[in-house]
Amino acid sequence: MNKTIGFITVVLCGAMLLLGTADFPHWGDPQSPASRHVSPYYIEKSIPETSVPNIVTAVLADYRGYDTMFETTVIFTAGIACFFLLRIRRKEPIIRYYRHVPTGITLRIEKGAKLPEDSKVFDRIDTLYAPHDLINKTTARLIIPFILIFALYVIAHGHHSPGGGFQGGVILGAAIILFAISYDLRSANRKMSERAAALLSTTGVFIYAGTGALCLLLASNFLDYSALALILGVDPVTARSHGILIVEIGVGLTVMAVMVWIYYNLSSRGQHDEGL
Amino acid sequence: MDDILSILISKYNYWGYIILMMVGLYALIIKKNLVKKIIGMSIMQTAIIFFYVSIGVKKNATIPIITHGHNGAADIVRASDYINPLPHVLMLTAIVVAVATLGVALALAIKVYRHYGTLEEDEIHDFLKKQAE
Amino acid sequence: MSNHFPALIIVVPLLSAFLIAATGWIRRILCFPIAVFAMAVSLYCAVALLLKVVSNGQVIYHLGGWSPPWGIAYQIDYLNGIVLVVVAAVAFINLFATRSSVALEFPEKLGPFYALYVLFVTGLLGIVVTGDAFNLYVLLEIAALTGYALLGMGEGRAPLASLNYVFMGTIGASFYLLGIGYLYLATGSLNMADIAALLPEIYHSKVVLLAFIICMTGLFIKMAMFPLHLWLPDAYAYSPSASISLIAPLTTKVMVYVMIRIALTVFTPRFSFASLKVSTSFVWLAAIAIVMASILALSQRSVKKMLAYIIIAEVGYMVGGLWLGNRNGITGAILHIINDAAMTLCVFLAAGNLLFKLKQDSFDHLKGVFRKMPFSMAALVIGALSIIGVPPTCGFFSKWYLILGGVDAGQYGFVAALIFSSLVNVVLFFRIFEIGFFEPAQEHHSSGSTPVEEVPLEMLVPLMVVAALLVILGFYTGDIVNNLIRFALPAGIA
Amino acid sequence: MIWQLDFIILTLVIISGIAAISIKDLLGAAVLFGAYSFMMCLLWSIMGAVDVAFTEASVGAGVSTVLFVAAVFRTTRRSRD
Repeated sequence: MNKTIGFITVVLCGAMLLLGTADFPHWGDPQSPASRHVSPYYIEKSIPETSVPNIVTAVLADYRGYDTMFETTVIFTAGIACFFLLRIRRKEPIIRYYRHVPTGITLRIEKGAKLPEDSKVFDRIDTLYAPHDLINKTTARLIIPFILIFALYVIAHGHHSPGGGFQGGVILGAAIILFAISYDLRSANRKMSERAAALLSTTGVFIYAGTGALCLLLASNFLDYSALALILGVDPVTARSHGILIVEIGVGLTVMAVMVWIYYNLSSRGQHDEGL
Repeated sequence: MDDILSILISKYNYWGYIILMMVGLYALIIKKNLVKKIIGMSIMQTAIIFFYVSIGVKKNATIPIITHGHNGAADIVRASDYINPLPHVLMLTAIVVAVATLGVALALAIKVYRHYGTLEEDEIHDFLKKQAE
Repeated sequence: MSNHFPALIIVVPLLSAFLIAATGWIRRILCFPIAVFAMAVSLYCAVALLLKVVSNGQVIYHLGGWSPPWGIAYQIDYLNGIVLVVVAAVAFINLFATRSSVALEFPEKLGPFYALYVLFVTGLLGIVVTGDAFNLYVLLEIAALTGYALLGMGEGRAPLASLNYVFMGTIGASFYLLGIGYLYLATGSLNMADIAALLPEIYHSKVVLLAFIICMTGLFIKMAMFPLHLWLPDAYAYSPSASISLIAPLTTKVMVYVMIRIALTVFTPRFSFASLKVSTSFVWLAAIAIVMASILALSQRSVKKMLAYIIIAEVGYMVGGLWLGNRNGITGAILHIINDAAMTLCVFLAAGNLLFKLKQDSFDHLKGVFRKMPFSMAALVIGALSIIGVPPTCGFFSKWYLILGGVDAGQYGFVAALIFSSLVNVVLFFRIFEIGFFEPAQEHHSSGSTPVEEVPLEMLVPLMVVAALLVILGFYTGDIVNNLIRFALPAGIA
Repeated sequence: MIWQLDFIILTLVIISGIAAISIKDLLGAAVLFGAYSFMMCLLWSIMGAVDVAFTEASVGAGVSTVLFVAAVFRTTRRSRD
């Protein structure tokens, strides 16, 4: 019954939308209003006004930079929200597994028992432990540096090629997530702790909004990067280009940290004990 | 025959977005499984992104990156040579919003599972009914 | 610096939110003072902006120094000036009122809570202040995401209710985004004023009609208009009381503001009221919403859930008021945004105080509560009188304007629905008062006198302030209407 | 831009979208959603939206899928519809 009503709603909705397409301009028509009114300005002016060849980056971080600041804030909000919703601090874990490395014997330690030191001899393992992950680990270790370099390239080269802070940040985050998957969550946590992720994400958005506020202090409008020319010692157009780079770095930091943070919380149900 | 084909070519992308959006909406309204609903939500959001990207397309134009950009005023940039960049910018933002919503929704789903031990809406309602009695 | 108020009103809370999130990891005790600072600055900026609008007319601010339609611009006129003050004031007062319950409910997560709180307010302020249709969507999502997190933190059924809110909220926001996409397709612009200037040439196009329908559907979902309200009662009833007294007064009201903005500024009154023949059906829909929500409220057995249904009825008031399409109706709708925010804050704070002491808010637990918590209940009485619409509380005046508008437009069904809902509200609240006043508390059968166990003073004082505000707003209604709302109405309304 | 290619990939997108919501196994649904995102990314890069396609490739096909898998792993794979 419910299903029928839902289905009818969906079909009606679709039919209504289909009827509307009759008045759409043809797909790919260069004379459609969308391509005629606002966007030609960006295409023609982005080089003279911001000195950034990738128009999307120029519009994203400068003409509509305010949107992008909130886009970064949305990501930051998601990170905080996941933490706020999921994170639980367990004083004592219920069951833990340790492996005696020389002999390969697995110890199951229940609540209250004494835990061995996390040493070379005893290796803490997840409840769902797969011992033969040598290939995964080695491959991950080999490719992660290249992923990181590629991510940095994407952030830095966003002015000239597709990419930018957001994409680069996601790739950086993905590299750390890959590490967390191929090793385990605790190793990843040692490399990048939750606290570091939280503070880094804050730093990233702070760089963005702070750059905007700096322009405000330099007696320009909020996010008007041309005001940075005074500090950077370049002409206003180049200052815009540099401003975009600074902002992109902020975006990259936030996105990386938040992606890792969300992954930590989701994959361990907020306990940060065992990952995937 | 040619007429039909030209209408098809000029509109099929918009029809495609409607189909995808309805697939997402269908999953959101009708499916009982929470993760399925979340997938439906993501599909609906991508469908709208697809619609925006379709708006931006321009025939006989290239991607919105100006080649040899720094040669100065020697090259005149003509708007008709480049695809409309504005929808792309808007949709970058929308993708970010979509992944943020996805993260929060999954966190809530895990919280629901922690409490009820199931992801099926009707099973949760049965459980609540039993609890009330 | 005063030129930059439109930016500061957003930027200061935004930066403070980041600071709070960071200090949450370093020194938790600093979170609250920073939040107070942020809210105080935005309240100050909001008031200053409203005064500036009164003295100089519309304020326009170009973000990034780019002029619209290429860049994003803020446009502040009387309408959003008023709503800005309402949002900032509610957030500021509520911050103090909920301090104790926040410390009780989230002792370890103060940092994230206050960061989300301030971000939520930033999102709403941004929605109100912006003049760019797409920017509004992004801010809508910030307000929504923080709202999901704040509501989902409750115990028991809260996560499920909040997840349903995520689904409905995302459908609403996606529809809004799609509507903006249609407008962009038709006009090629995203700036509201620019779209309004370009639209008249293409009013006949199906794309514009669809854009209107889709936007309105999305906003109706977001504001919990009656047939699309299903997410609201559960999400509000099971939420932690620390967050609900922020979210309940603001979310629906700001969405109503967005509807007014879209209907009157983007689509001009000529399109919304004259060339589209939908206003009558929207008013009827609102009347049905009011009646149905009132009836549903009658069947509830707990305070918060009952209040949630009252909110849905109030949304019906404002939607109906707008679509009456005449001067009195729209005045009533805008006035009701102010009054309803204050009323809802008052009753939800009172309900929060009850929960703080009683731990339960079902009607059975309210026995003898008047003796136990006289001040909180007194505030609840004032809030209730205002919701019912008894003069001199402010609720009476907005209802009066709405009824006048209904009579002017000849929409007697809407007038009847308003009166019916007032009567139902009388029944609803007097049922609570009867239980609270006449039925003795269970555990004190023999002694007969219950000791006064009021909530801490820092929770009580803000509540008293809000209750007093309800009466003060009532006394100053004439000034508000004549000096502010009269200028918020667009030209071309009868 | 070749519209025939675009059309074929659009069909694939719709098929994988429908498959993602109708498969009974949630892990399968997550993986199919990844495939859907990847096809979508191809579609957008054909349409010239390289930045959007890049983002979708890293977010939709990459991180979203990982988040889905993590969530499914931490809850259950079972689905009744």
